[in-house]
Amino acid sequence: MAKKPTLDLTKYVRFYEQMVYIREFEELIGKEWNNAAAHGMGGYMHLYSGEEAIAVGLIGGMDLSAGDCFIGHYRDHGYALAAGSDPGEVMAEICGKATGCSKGKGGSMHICDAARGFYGGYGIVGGNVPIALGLGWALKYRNQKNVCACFFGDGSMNQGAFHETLNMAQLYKVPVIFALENNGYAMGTSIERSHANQNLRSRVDSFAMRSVTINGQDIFEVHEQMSQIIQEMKEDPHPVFVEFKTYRYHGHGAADTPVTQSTYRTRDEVARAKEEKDPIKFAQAKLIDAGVLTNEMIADIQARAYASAEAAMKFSDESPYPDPSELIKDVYA
Amino acid sequence: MAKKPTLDLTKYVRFYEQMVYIREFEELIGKEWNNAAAHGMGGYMHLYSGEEAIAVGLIGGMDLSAGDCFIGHYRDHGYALAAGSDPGEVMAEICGKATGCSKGKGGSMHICDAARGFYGGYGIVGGNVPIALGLGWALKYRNQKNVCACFFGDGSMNQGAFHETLNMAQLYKVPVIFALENNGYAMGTSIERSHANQNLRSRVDSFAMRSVTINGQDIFEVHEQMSQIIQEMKEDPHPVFVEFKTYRYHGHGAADTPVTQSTYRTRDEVARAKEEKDPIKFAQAKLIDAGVLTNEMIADIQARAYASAEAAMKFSDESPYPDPSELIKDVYA
Amino acid sequence: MARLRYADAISSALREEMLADDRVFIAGEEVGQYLGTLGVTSGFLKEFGPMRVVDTPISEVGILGLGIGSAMAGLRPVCEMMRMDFAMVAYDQVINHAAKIRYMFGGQFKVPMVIRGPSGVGRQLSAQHSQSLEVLFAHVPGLKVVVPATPADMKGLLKTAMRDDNPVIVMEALRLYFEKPDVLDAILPGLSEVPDDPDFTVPFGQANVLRVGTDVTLIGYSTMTIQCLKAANILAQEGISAEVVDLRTLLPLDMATPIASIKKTHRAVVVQEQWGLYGCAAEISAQIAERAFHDLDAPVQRVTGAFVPMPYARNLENISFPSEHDIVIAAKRTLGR
Amino acid sequence: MARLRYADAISSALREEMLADDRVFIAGEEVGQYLGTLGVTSGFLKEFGPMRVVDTPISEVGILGLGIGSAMAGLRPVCEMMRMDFAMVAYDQVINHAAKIRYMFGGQFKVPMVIRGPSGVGRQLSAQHSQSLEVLFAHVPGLKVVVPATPADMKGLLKTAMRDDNPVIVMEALRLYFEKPDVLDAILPGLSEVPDDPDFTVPFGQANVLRVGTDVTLIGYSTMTIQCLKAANILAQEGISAEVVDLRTLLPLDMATPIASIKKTHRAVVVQEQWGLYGCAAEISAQIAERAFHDLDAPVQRVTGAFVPMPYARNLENISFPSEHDIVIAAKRTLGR
Ligand SMILES: Cc1ncc(C[n+]2csc(CCOP(=O)(O)OP(=O)(O)O)c2C)c(N)n1
Ligand SMILES: Cc1ncc(C[n+]2csc(CCOP(=O)(O)OP(=O)(O)O)c2C)c(N)n1
Ligand SMILES: [Mg+2]
Ligand SMILES: [Mg+2]
Repeated sequence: MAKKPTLDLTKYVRFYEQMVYIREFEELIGKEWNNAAAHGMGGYMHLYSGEEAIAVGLIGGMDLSAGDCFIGHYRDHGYALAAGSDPGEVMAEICGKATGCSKGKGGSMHICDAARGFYGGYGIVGGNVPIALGLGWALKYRNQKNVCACFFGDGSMNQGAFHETLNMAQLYKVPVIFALENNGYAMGTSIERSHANQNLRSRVDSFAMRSVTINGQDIFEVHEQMSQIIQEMKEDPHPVFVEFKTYRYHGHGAADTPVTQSTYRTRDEVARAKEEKDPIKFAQAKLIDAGVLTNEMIADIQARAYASAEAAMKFSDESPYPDPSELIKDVYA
Repeated sequence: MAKKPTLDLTKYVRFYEQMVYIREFEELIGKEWNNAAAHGMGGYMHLYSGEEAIAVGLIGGMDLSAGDCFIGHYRDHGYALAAGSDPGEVMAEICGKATGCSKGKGGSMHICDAARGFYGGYGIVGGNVPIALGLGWALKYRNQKNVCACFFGDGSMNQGAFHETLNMAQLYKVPVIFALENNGYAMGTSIERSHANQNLRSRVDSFAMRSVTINGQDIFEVHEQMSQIIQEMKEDPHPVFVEFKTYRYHGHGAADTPVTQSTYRTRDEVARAKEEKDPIKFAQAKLIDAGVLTNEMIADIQARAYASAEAAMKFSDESPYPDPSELIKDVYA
Repeated sequence: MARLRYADAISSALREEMLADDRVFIAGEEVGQYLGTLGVTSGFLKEFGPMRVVDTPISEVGILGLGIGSAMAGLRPVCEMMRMDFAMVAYDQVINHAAKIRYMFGGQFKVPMVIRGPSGVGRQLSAQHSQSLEVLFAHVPGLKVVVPATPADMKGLLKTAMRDDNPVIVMEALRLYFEKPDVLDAILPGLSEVPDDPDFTVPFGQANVLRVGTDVTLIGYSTMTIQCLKAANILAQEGISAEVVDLRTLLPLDMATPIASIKKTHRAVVVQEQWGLYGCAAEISAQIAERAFHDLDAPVQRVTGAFVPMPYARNLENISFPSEHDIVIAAKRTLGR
Repeated sequence: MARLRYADAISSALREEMLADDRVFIAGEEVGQYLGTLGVTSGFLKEFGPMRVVDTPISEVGILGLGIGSAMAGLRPVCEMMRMDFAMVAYDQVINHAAKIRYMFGGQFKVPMVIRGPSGVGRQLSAQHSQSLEVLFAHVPGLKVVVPATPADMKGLLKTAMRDDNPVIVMEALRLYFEKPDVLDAILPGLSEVPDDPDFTVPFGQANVLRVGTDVTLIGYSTMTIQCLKAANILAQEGISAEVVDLRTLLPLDMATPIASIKKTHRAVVVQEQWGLYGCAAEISAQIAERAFHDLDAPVQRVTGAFVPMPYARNLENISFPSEHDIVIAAKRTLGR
């Protein structure tokens, strides 16, 4: 654990708030999926509910305005919101609108925000991981005191790209945080059925890379540990592999219905995770205990988060689809 | 070490002989490279001198006529000779002749011998490794009591293909021997400069795969250990990773001249390896000690090996190039 | 005759061949326990067991290596790519290994495997999940490439693929997977019909004249065959008689059938979903002009998808690939209208 | 003007751009300590140090990821593939990432990187090491593809590539690497000459008329441009005046120049080293027939490599790709001779 004696609790209230905002955002999308076509939504639609503490705690530990940066996979709405991207622009992207952060061309899987150092979400499993090597390399090349975080899932680790990258990252000592969101499943396949060695950290021991396992449902642990690690990485550039243990509430994507989910997990398992491992509930209890969060504040945050998601959807709904002339733009710089 | 109390020394005399045959074969090619065009040789030409004990000891531990099989990378002449392929046909292949084992279409990197279970040498680094998974799978699918060996170099281990394969091999418990020929260099790049963790076996610990390190210069150790392992694999199908420590005498290929070699290793290092770690000298000394090999026999084996290589070259030289009509044959079955 | 959806035709072909030949097995992500991402292998794990319906990690290189090696050793693997776009992470295994093994070992081995999966533009899946990359396979000697447009061809060509002794790439059109028989039959009567005979197969290298006409030849494959049929319906209303040729396989490629048609109509439109530049339609157009030079009354028209990564926004996606109206316009252009 | 070999032109372009722009770095296998597999980066490690000349493991996916990410972050990487065939193990990074990043993020990023390396048939390197896979890149929007034939173009196009803000694939012809200036100049006087000016570049998308003629247009790129020049020399001896157009880049593709030539000669031969079916020459042939329909006096002739994996045997290798004589025959065919 970090050596800091006391926690900056107001910061955690802000993190709590961010988590609630992400949750409401995702749940609204989940709800509105029935009405996807009318909103302009399509594609797979991967929601982040249940995993919020990872993005919020880790991205909250980086200094984006000073050059820290990150990259993710397709389950990427939460990354952008955690970085402070405009929820309206994120929602508009998810709905394929001209006002979306990627001009409606990327959609749910390809959110990005260059101004906040978010190098985008990627749809090929493992495909973003090598790119993080390059992002980290650029930091090192320019002698920047910065780090790059790369988010990916447990499924990614079975792509060859992952291994080539980790070896090179360690060889070149690039300041990249390889942030594994281990939610136990890659689509409908559990770790047990896809990883010969279920100790996923052993994969990076084989590259002699520093690694740590963190409870991804505990924003305090995520943030304190990551802040410490980031500081060390800035002093002495090196890669770190972090396994965040977490859980995904929704199906893999919108097509993974309760029926298909029943092929790989029970309703009970999901219910128990929501009950016992929810990152928002966990933070809430702790912050109430610490006396910095009241029921009133909670209701207020909840209401504002809901309103923010609704406003984002409204912004998107009122935004136009891209002009047809956009089709052929942005292919080349 | 294996538990067998006594060694079958006549078998080792045969292995000794095979190693000498391979050595003479390779050295003849090395010598005749000056005259490559006249013989029909071209391409990269990777020689196996120094590494003979691996192929001879491991392939010698398999029962090819009963369905054991193997696959290799491009440094593949020795595999075929160890399996008992006709040296003339191998040489003719190396010279692009119609009588070559691959009809002159494959050349030095693509020797094969279906009748002896040799599924071929491959030129894309790491590319043969996933194919071994399939070969092993077929054995398991048919409940055969057989194993498949897959030869590759230390450089291959930095290809993503390697990792995807090892995970799946362990997951499915296929009877494949992943035979790493660790000669310390991938072309001009040493292990130190290309592997973040120089303990290469740690890579397979991360897949929870059984592994062992063997002195690849010691035919006794290679063969005894492999025989034992193969027996165990046949009783209970599972993959095994074997790191053979070895050394390559020639340049990576014919284009890796003494001048280019000087960028990555000293003449001294090579001389010392030849002096101290030669698999043939090692076996010779031990077999003389044991009283099963005499100086006379050595001279005789040497002479026959030389004659065999010369005869192979003569067979090749007298063989025709493929008929032009061959160009378009064998594209489809 | 059964009236099937394209997806059902896939299931049916797979199941029949698995029943007929126990060397056949299926490997891929979510093909077993999850019942198939798009359901085509639903029930297979239970019916055939885990050696023949193999759930894999997300390791396309491993999946194809499993296929290639076991095919060389005498099995008949069907490797499913959850989407054919994902084959790109394992492209080397396809073009440098599966395609070359027979030749480079002088004919000592064969690689009887099928690589199949959904392909092409779907429902706002955007740039990395909407490609129709058939030309990347059809360019490579040693492979065969199948691009079915109808449920019958889907079934018959997949069965032929599974019986073939070479690596066959089966590009399944995601947009056609769940098209209802009624919708298909409204485009062309009988379009959804599939023979019941379990020995019904469709040979490779035989293009199919789906609709007979006299004024212009519309040449397509996969989704674009359907677009051509729709265009032909519109053209008919305007008094233009279009012949529609469905190529069915791109490698081997039957050019005799479209050229015979052009010798009659003297006009041709070639239609392709994917990027036009260096796409399959270029080869078709080139061969027509090279081989039917004196029969053409007008330049061949190519109608192809926009040369852009696929955008997500529905309206942009919709205009990115050829519509029946684009084909109608091109057909009229060949007629000087 | 210096008389350079193609390989020297590569070295010279790389070195000049590295001196001019410290965002440029080179990454690849054996580029540093080993002095380059083919020597083009000899001395670079010493001159520029290990951050700018990066020796890598045999990890092409990692190499390209290193390039893409650092390009997005503002550097200008040059990724060397020891052979372009090896890019196939990392093909996904090229077509699903490098090519699409700009578009799929709505123009927020650019990817100014070069992927370069030797390509094409060499000296009995057989099936897995002899390919000229340019069409696999030229088909993909978001990439640019460069195929130089002469030392001057090699230098000028590579420099343009290194200054371009997009991913550029530079296909270097292994067969031309060490061709001696004398040999080149004997084919066409001045062919080996390269301007000394460090600001000499060659723009993309401008085909080059290397030889003026009136009877037939020979269109080639890379090695085949040289073959076309040789063929033109032979044709000249037989009284046939051939114009030779070198395409220089395949994406962007300049068809205006060859078409202008054909409007004069009315006859065209398109030549390509690699497999003909669905190869780049198909697009060229198709566009000629589509856009110069009324100017053609004879069908376009395509001359392409044999549709087989490359064999090892020297005699088979030699007949597998187009010779000048094949081109001569095709040219005569367009003239009815
Ligand atoms: C190379 C590749 N193969 C398959 C897919 C299909 N696919 C998309 S997401 C996914 C599961 C990934 O799971 P994981 O990495 O654990 O991330 P999670 O969804 O759990 O966050 C699969 C199989 C893909 N996009 N890319
Ligand atoms: C994918 C790929 N990248 C690069 C090469 C070029 N190459 C051929 S062999 C080789 C070195 C391989 O070394 P190692 O695996 O250790 O085997 P060794 O030659 O030492 O037996 C390289 C870089 C290749 N053939 N394939
Ligand atoms: Mg997961
Ligand atoms: Mg080695």
